[in-house]
This record gives sequence, structure tokens and C-alpha cells, in this order.
Amino acid sequence: MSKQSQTPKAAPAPSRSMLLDWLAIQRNRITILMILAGMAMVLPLVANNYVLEILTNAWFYVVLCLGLNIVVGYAGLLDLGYAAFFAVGAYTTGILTSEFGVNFWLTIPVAVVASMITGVIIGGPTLRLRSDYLAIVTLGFGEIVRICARNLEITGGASGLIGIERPSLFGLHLNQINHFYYVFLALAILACFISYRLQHSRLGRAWQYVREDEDAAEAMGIGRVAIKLYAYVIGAIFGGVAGCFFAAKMTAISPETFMFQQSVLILVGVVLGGMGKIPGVVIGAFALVLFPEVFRGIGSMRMLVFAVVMLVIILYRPEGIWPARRT
Amino acid sequence: MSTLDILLQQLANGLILGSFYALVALGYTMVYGIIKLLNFAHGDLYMCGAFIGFLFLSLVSGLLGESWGGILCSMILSMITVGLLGVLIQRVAYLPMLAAPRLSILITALAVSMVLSNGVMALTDGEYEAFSTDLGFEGLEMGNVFVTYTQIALVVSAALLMVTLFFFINRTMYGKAMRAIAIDQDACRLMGINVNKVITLTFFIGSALAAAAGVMAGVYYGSVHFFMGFVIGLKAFTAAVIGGIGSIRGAMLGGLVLGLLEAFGTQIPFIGSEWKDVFSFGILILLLVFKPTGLLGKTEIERM
Amino acid sequence: MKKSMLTAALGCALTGLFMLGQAATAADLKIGIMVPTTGSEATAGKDMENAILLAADEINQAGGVLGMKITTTTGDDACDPQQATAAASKLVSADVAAVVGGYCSGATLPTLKLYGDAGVPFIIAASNSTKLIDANQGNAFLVNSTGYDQVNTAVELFTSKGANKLAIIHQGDGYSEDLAKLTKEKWSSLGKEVVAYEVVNKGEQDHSSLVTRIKSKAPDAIFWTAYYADGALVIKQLRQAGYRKLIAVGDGSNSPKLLEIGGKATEGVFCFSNPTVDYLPAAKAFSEAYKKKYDQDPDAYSSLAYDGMKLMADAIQRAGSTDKAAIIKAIAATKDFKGIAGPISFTPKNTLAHSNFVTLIAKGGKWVLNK
Amino acid sequence: MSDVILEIRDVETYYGKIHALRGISFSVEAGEIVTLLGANGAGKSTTLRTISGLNRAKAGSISFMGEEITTKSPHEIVSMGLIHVPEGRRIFKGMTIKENLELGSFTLKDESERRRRMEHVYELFPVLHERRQRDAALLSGGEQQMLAMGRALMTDTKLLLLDEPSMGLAPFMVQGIMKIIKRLNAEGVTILLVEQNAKAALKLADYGYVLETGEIVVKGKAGKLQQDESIVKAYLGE
Amino acid sequence: MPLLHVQDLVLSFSGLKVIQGLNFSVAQGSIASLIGPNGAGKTSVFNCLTGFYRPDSGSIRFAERSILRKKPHTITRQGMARTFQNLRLFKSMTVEENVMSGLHCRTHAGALAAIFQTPGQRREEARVHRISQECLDFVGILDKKDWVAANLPYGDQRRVEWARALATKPKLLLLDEPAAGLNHNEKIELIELIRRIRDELDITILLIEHDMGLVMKVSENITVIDYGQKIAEGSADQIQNDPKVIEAYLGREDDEEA
Repeated sequence: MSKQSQTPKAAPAPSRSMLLDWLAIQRNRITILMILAGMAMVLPLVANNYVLEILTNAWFYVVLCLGLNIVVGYAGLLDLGYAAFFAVGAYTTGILTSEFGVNFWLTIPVAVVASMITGVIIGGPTLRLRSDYLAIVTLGFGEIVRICARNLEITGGASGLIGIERPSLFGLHLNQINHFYYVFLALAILACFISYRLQHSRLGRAWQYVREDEDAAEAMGIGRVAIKLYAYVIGAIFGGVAGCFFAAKMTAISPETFMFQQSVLILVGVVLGGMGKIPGVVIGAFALVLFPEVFRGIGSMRMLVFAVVMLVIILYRPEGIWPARRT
Repeated sequence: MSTLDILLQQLANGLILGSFYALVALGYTMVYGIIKLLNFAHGDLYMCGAFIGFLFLSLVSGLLGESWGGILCSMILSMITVGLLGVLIQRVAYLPMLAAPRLSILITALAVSMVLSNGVMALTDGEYEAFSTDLGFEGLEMGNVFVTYTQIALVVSAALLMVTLFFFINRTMYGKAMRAIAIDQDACRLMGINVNKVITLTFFIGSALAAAAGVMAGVYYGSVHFFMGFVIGLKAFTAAVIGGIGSIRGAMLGGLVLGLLEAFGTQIPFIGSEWKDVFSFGILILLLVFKPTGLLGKTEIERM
Repeated sequence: MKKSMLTAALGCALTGLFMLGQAATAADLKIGIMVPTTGSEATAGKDMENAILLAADEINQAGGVLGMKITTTTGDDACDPQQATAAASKLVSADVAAVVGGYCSGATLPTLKLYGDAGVPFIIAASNSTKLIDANQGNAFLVNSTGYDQVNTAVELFTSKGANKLAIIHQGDGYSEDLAKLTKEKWSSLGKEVVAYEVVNKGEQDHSSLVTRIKSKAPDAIFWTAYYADGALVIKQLRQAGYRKLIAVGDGSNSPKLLEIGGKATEGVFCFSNPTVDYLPAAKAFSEAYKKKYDQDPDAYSSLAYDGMKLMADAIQRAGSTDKAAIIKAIAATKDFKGIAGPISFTPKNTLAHSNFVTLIAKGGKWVLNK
Repeated sequence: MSDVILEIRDVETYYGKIHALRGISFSVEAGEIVTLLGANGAGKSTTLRTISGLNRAKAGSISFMGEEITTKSPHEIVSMGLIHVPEGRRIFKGMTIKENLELGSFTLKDESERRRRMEHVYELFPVLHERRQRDAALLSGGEQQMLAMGRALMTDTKLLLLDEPSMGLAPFMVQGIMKIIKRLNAEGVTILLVEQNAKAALKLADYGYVLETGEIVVKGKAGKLQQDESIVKAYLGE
Repeated sequence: MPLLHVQDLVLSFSGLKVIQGLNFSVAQGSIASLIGPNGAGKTSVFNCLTGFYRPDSGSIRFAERSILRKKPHTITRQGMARTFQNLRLFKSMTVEENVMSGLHCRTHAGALAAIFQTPGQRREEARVHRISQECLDFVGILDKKDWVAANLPYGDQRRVEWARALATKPKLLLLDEPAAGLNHNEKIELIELIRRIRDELDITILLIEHDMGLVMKVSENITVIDYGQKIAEGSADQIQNDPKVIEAYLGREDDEEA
């Protein structure tokens, strides 16, 4: 009630001082980003393997969350089976390297194509559905992918694949956690960059139009199915590529990693941080990884505390942790 | 066993399992129908129902024994307790979120689900608890088809609950108000219906039904576990969507259809039982592609 | 304003992480324990941790190893591959001399690479998927008999009971699938028939349709290779549907809970088991000490975990230093170490030289040794 | 002192950020038919929604039978006997006609009273009786309007708010509805009528108000307004 | 050949006929109106024209091509733009972003172009901004281009809708009750604007409106529908004196004392 009680104030017209303020924020933002990036870069010099492992995992989830953010945050589609795309990437790399001896880097384009195809297969016929139905379809699809991975011979069945080759980069064999730390940091930065560019493009706007009002968007000449499919496929590529590197880092993958809970976890990261807001999603991904790790000491209460904190955050900030762009 | 016998037995299996799914799916569909929320915590209410039933059974078994009397008594107590829990959840977690973006409220539901399952996990240390009752294996044998008395009792009680619900929904003022709210909330307000009260009642009934199913599962299968709500929650959700989410009759039909799909899915020649979930999810997706509102769901005309 | 608070919170979290990963004081012998202490398998994991701590206490009271006191650090793998790598990194970062533990095969698997690269000696107490053997880089040792040994024991039992048609059910995880697959291969290689090879989803409760399918194939014996919780339900429903022939379960189902949940349906079920304290005369002292210290009975894998710790201490003593390579060498050279679960020696593949599997049978709601 | 049943003072209402009612005041006396006229978007429906509590007034006060109802919730207002038949009828499609009527008497606890009122409604609208077991969605537009009105009469109605009852109806239907309104009024129900069909409405009403962009711009006795050129202008061009 | 030609259009919802065999056409370069009492089916006609409803039968030809049962976005791409009766702005986005949505169907940059910010993409973005601002300038709210749409006063929100529709480069503009909720002055400005759109931009206009004064002033041809059927057609004068129209709007003269 109280929100509505304020009479509609005219939004401040952009004045000169506002402009200066805005520029200052912009400058500050860049400084903050530089400092954070610098910290991220030098971290492996001071941190031990455990910390690096955790942070590598965090960067990895940043990529996944940003990928899902394109589907959920930008295009407004509920996806409960995102782990499927991640699985497609991981298994593509896993199968190609361990069974056929293909070079890791060559598996990435294959994984991209595979995840695109998967995205189209699932998205094509179902994106016409309204969001709640889409939820169950994506959920079912995620389960189908996992069950296939579990039952098929080529995916190594329930035990999964082991002995996935780790790649070399410019002659350096990526074999230590700090290597992977940088690999995933680079992936995360790339994911942020691509997300940013997409968000502020014709396509990004189209996603926002469709999310805000499908019918009005249609009336403006934006084909909603095609636009949603675009989001789906790009989100799938993010997941697929992240999966490739995940497989290389873990050297062993099994279907357990791609359960429904994984999809939910990624979704939680996106929504908790703030759908559609890149810094929010990054924070969400970090919270996802750091929180359970920091509170591991409290044992069986840990996930309960996590769930309660999550509930409280969502109740107090339904739009996510990160403040909205404008009100 | 002849092929016919197998098919008949699978038919019986499917119907038994399906009546179970239907009972849980009803809660899903009622809540969805009335506030358009996919209550992901519903499966966990089922789990809580089983645990609370287990707790009550161990309390009352001294007085009433571990047989039908005690079970019935603990089932009713569990239904009431979980019904209230459902109401509490609605008040604390869903009511403040009705105006928020749809995705946020779904995440709330997921969070509630996590709170419940992790809460029970913390309380029970993740242990399986044996729900020991001395119900026998005797049953009816018709040809080669065999159904135990427990299974019959299970189906009968599920059917009774559903008939009661059906009666409530169609014959009482509150039941009619529930259906009306699903159609048009504002119009209901103008009829003098206290919409919030009816929503609360819906949560109570839906949760109580889940609890009933949970206790029945505990008794029949003989164990309870914090994770037990997950699979059934998924299945009930699927059943509700197959039937047309929001439709009471749809949930019942969807439950039976899913039960039968799974039973016969195990029996498909050439491919093993490990594919049965792919089979049922595949059918679900195909169904939604060709009939996006489920079997009994209504197509809505949207006006500009 | 909000943003700076967020940054601060992030900073705190990171600092917290650093603290967690910090090393302990020197002059102690640091041993890592890797078991699931959270998540669905926490009970088993804690039981193993208890047994290891008990062993460490006893060693310390007897003067320690090479004059050093044993201190332990626990890494929680939560029975999850991703968390397991984090736990392994934590232990490696804490600079432990060796690691004892390993419960879920799926979680242990990706850690082998980490321990292998760091050259950390690793005694695997419970995980026994045969995949572990292939992924081992030479530093890991399995003190639990592997699937191969279990399959031999199982096949022996089925053959002795005159079974020909066998049905195998697993649960779609690495451990139970591995066991099922090996049994299937072995059984077929003997020229006998596997009439059903099925999967049950974890957490599913109703198995009636599967039971009907299996019953229709009329197997002489049914082998459940997965865990007790769902196993009890499957057995109960099999018996309920009128299946009266032989049912056996793998070591993952070796728990009194199976009998408790399954009730009278489980009467007469066979179980292949690694040696648990109840059937080990040598474990009496351990069992009592455990009860005294933790006020509860030791569970299935405690004896192996206990042996693992003792063996590790013994090997370090023999190596004469905490040099990791030397320890590995010493473990490999172990000859009939007297564990409470039986003598330990290793094959060239670092698995147990002599199977210590036993067969149990459910009688009167209890597991007893099948004679 | 005349018997004022509904009193509205300086009411302001927002739809989100849109200032829909900009301070309107008027009153309805017991036994009257009062009509609100105006173009689409002028605020007529919002006025009714604000009275019945579906929308909250941001400022001003509304009182019904001497009791302040500004902050009461719709179901409380309904139980006082103020019934709102919304625009577009909003009947419960998918439920039978009988069930629709029963819902109208939700606030009644007495079963025999409910039956009595239902008889009364059936008498007013015989067609509803004929089809009482059928799905309300299958009714024609006019029948739906009858059902909506019948539903509103299922309780102890003192003031009836009717929002565009003639919308989309054939002329003979419009006449029928107007006749019913007249009859109800004769039976003692006070009526606040929002109508597009200005002529028909003014013919029926005792008093009329014309709204434009959330404000009352013209008011007067219905007979007088009927003669007023400006009203005709507003509806059929100059 | 008229720009828009509708023949025998029939639309029904679950058996209820909303439009029953409607015929009308709109000449190139004209300002036409579709009027009728509430519930007469006007908005349904718009929804059929723009592809939101699928008519049961009939034909709709636009710029000499059939657009029957085409998807809304395809129809927009072919040059028909619309506004909505209840404003359908992208509320949390800025005014300029709202208008930019209209240009989506006239631009091409894809994901790769956006990621690499190719020169073509940059040029296109610049063009999108320029055209959007020109559209805003045309409707007279360029100064508010950075406002969040939801914060605008009602009248200005309407203008954003028009600007947005103009940005799609339409041949025909459908306005659904453009005067609803506007005050007297705003209505006068609206009439002015409608004329300017036709005269300066050479866009044909079809509007649905309730405000007869406005309709009579601005339109050259008026089609009156009731119960989904055409009951009259002609100039303002003809319509005003048509007894059928008077009956539909004012109630029958002879609905006497029943």
C-alpha cells in the first residue's frame, strides 16, 4: 500500500549536474571494476589451492548463471532444466577426448553446435507455451538428458566418463588448479562481456520487450518465438562451453552432476543476485558457491541455513540482491 | 505368467500408483488454480506429512496399536498439522509475494521446498526411519493378478478422500467459492467472498491431502526419509500438468494416466525399464506441444 | 551504498575462506580425512570419521608416529563430485602427509587426480568402484575389497544355490551400476542367463511395475546391488508380489536399517559384506572403545576406516619419514598388516590381495554370518 | 433530512501511477436511480470500483448508510448490502447458473432464505430458471447480464452498482434490462448506474453526473440533462 | 484498390459470434473510423486485422496481399501498426527504448554483430537512435526521451505509443480508442496529430473511437458496426443522420414506457 501512496513525482529531467554525477559513477564503476579484476588476477599468487578451487568453482558458476540469465533474466523464460545444456557440453568434450582422442580445443566448436541443436530441439516446439508449462517441459527435458547420459553406453552409464584429457594452451599443459583458475576467470570475464554487449544491443532490447509484454512486442513486429529461441540457443551455448571446461577440469564426469537440483541451484543464483543484472548475477553465483563452503562447519544445518537465508532475501528483495537499474 | 496376465497386473499397478499421484497432484492443482502458483514445496509437505504421521503413530501406537486404528488416527492428526503448516507457508512466504514478479514467487516456492527438506534432514540427520506397521501381505488373487489388502485399502482411502474433496468442491459454498476464485477473483470479492480466507482454506486442504498421501506412503512402503517428497513432487506436478493444471478432475485423471504410463512404460519391449521416465516425460512434452493446456485444461482467450 | 556493502560482504566471505584453508602448527603429523559429513550420506561419513579419530587417538596415546602426534583435518566431500574436489584441494592445501577416507565412489573418483598430482598417499577405506582402479595414479590404496571380489562371492553363492536365471537391479549411480555390470559379465561368461537387468530411480517408492516385470521373467535369484533404503522397498514389494526365491543384496545394503524398513519381507535375504565389526573377533576391543567414546554402535565401514588409519600410521613408521613418496612405497610394500577386518596386502594395482568379503543372511531381524 | 444512502467526498484514486479519479463528490439518496455518464476512460468504472472497495481511494471518504467504508474490504462492503455488478458481467464461466446464483448469496447463512431469493430471481428472469443446470458460459450476452444482475440480487441488496448493463446487447435486450432496473428500483433497491447508452439511462434515472478525465463536469436532474445540448454533443458530435 | 479490404469476416469464441460477416475497406491516404457501441466488436476487428485473433472465415487484404491468419509480427513488418486501448507500453523501459522497439523489424543486427560491435551494427544503432528521436520529436515528447515510461503522465504515455507505432514504418496505422482518458485540450492536440500523421507522413489511419466529436471532426469515412456487423457507412454527416446509428447509440427513440 505504502508504495502507491506517493504521488507520481515527475522523474528528474536530465540536467547538467545529473550528467556529471552520472559520469562520476561511470568512472567510479570502472575503477572498482579495475580493482576487482586486479585482485582476481593476483589471487593465485597468495591463495592456497583450496581457496583457488572454490573460486574457480565460483567463476564457473558465474558462467553458468550468466548463461541462464540470458534465458531467465533477459528473455523472461523459466527454465528448470538448464543443467541439460551444461551436460551436453561436458559430455561432448568427455566423449570426444576420452573415446576418440580428439584435441580438447576442437571439441569446443562441436559442443557449441551440439548445445545449439539441443537448444533448438527443446525450444522450437515448446517456446509457444506459457511460462508455467515451459517450466515443466524444461524440467522434463533436463531429466531426459540426464537419464540418457545415465543409460547410454557411450556416456559411460551411471559411472560416467573418466580420464578426460586436460588441454594444453600455448604449450602449457593445464594441469594445476591455478591454471584452471585463470581459465575460468577468463571464461567468466568473457561471459560478462558478451552478456553486456548482448544486453545493450538490438537483440537484448528485443528480449526485454518480449519479457515485459509479449503482445505489445508482437505488435511492434518482434516475432516472440524467434526471439525466445535466440535467447535459448545463446544460453545453451554458454552452458555448453562451460561444460567443456568443466569436463576438462574434473577429468571425470557422471550423470549425478546434472540432476534437477543443479538446474535449480543455477536458477537460484540468477534470481537471488538479480535477474537481468550482470553484477547481480555474478554476486548470486558467488553466494551460491561461497555460502555453503563458509558454513560447512555447521554440518547438517548448513543447507537449512542456506535455504532460510535464501528465503529471507527473496522475501525482502523480490528483485534480487543487486539494486535495480532504476525505479 | 502370460502376456495378458502381465498387462493386467501392470494395469492394477498403474492404477494403484496413479491414485497416489492423483492425491498429491490435487494439492498442486488446487493451489495453482487459485493463485497461479506452482507450489514446489508441495512434495515436501507430503514428506512432512509422512514424518508427522510417523511421529504421531509412535505416540498413539501405545494406545491404539500399530494397526488400522492407530494409522487412521495419526493420519488425521498429520493432515491437520500439515494443513496448518501449509497455511503458515502461504501466510509467511507466498502472501507477501503475490505482487512480485512471477519468477520470484516461484523461487520462493523453491526456497520453501529447500527449507522444509533441509529442515527435516537436519532434524533426522538424514536417516531413513522405518515406519513399522504389522500389515500383512495377504491379498486378492484373480488369476495371476495379485493385489494385497493393503493396496486395496490404500486405493480405497485415496478414492474416499478424492470423493470427499469432489463433494466439498461441488456441493459446499466454500468449495464453490474456491472454484469461483480460480475463475475471477475480483468478481468473488463482489459476491462478498473473503478471498484471502478461501485461499487459506485451499492451502489447508491441499496440504492436508498431501499429508494424507504421505502417511499412506509411509505405512505402505514402510519407510520415511527427508528426500521422499522430491520424486513424488515431480511426478505429481507432471500428473497435474498432464491433466491440465488448475483442473481438479484433470489432476485425478492426470494421476491415473501417469501411473499407467509408468507401469506400461516399464513393460515396453526392447527397451528396458531404465527408460520409463524418458517415456513418460516424452509423452508429457508431446502432449503439451499438441495440447498446451493438458487433457482437461481450458483454453483461455486472451483479450487485448 | 548498497554496492559497497555488498563488496564488503564479499570481502568478508573471501577472508573467511582464507582462514579455513590455513595450515596448522608444525611438528605434528597431519592426516587428512575425506568423508561426507554433510548431505545425504553424512551418517556413514561421520561414522568413518569417528573410527579414524579413534585410531588416531590410540596411536597418539601409544606415543604417536615417528615421535609426532597425529592431527587430523576433515574435508567434507558431501558425496558430490564437485564438492569432493574442493575438499581434496582443501586437504592438499593444508599440506597433509596423507589422506584416509573415501566413501562414495562417485565423489572419490575426481579426487584421485588431485591427490595423484600432489603425490599424496591416499588410503580409500570404503569406496570400491572398479573405476577407481583405472583412475588411480599409484598413490591410492583400496583397503575395501573391490567389486571384482564381491562379484566372485556373489556368483559363488548363486551357483551353490543352484540358480541359473539371474535378475540384477541397480540404482543408476556409479557404485551400484559397476557392481551390476560386473555381475552380469561374470554370470554370462559362466554360460548362465541374466533374465533381467533393471534400474530403480533413487528416491522412488513404488516399484510394483518393475516387480511385475521381473517376476514375469521368473528368475531363480535376484541381486540388488545398490543401497539399503531403496533396497528394502524393492525387497518388500518383491515378497509382497509373491516372489519367494533367493534375494541377495550388495555391501551397500549392509545395514540393520534394511531389515528394520523391510520387516519380515527381508527374512532370509543374503547380503555380501565387507567385514563389519559384528563378525570380526579381532574387532571386539575396537567396538567397545568406539561405544565408549561415541556412545553409539560402530557402523558398516568403521572397521575399514579404523584399519586404514592404523595402516597409514604403520606405513609412515616403516617409511621412517613423512616424505610422501616414501610413504606410498611403504604402503605398497605392506605385507599382511593385521587389521581388525583381516590381513592387508596389496596387489600391483593397489587393491586388496585377499578378498575379505563375507556372506550374511537375515535371520530374526538380524544379520548373521551365513555358514 | 433526506435519506442519503451513499456519500462520496473528494475521492481520489490512482491506477498505478495514473490519476484516475481527481477528487469527485456526489451522493445517492435511498430509492433513487442515479446515473454516471461519460466517455471511455473518464473514470466511471473506477468510481464504482472505488465504492465497492476493489480499488482503494487515496484520498477522500466514502460512506454507506452512514458508515464509513473507505478502507473496508469488498467482502465487508458486500455484506452491508452494497452490491456491484461489474463491467463485462464477470459471471463465473465454467460453473452452472445455479452455482453462480448461489455464490451471489455467499454472505447468507440461511438456506431457506437462499432458496426464497433464488425463487425471486428466477421469477425476475425465467430464462435463468430454464437453464439453471447449464454452464453459464453458454448463455447469450443478454442472459449473462441477467445472470450478473440476478446474482447481485441473491443477498439483501440495498444499493446496486450497475456498470454498463447494456453493453453489447441487442436493443430489445437493452429494453428488457432497463425494465428490470426500473422494477428493482420500484421494489426498493437504490441504483447507481453507469451507462454508455445515455439516453436510455437518463430516461430511467432521477439524477445524472457526467465525468470527464476523472472529474465531474456536469450534474443535474436527469430530465434536465436530457434536454441539455452539451450532453448530446458529448455523445454525437456537434 | 483500397489499402485495406475486409470481406465477410467472421470470428467466434466458443460458439459466440463476435463478428458476423463484416465488410469494409480503407482507402489509401484516408482517415477512416470504425465506431459502434461498447461490445460491438470493434477491438475484435482490430485484433483480427493485426493477427492477434484468428478469424473463422473471410478475407483480409492489405496492400494487395492477404494477411489473413498471419502472425502479428509479420503483419507489422508488412506495414500495419497499431496502438492498444489499454496502454501496452514496456513500462520499466525508457521512452526512447520503447520507441526503439518499433525499429526492430526494420533492422538486422544479430548476436555476433552485437558482440563484436561491427561497424554495420554501430551505424545501425546510431540510425535507430536517430529515427526514434525523430519519432518522439514528431509526437512532441522528445524532451522526455530518458524518462521511464511508467512515470509519464497518461497523455504522454499515449504519445509514446504513437511514436512507437510510427517507428515501425507503417503504411496503415490502427489507433484503438486514442482519446480514451484524454482531457479536452489533449483531444484537440490529438486531432491535430492524427491529421499531421496523414498529411506529413502519408500514413493511412484507421481508428476506433468512442468520442463522437473527435470521430466526426477527424474522419473522412466512418464505418459503424453493431453486433459484429456493419450497420452504416459514410461521411460524418451521413452517419449523424442515419436512424440506425442513432438507435444504436442513443437507444431506440420509441422504447417507450414499458
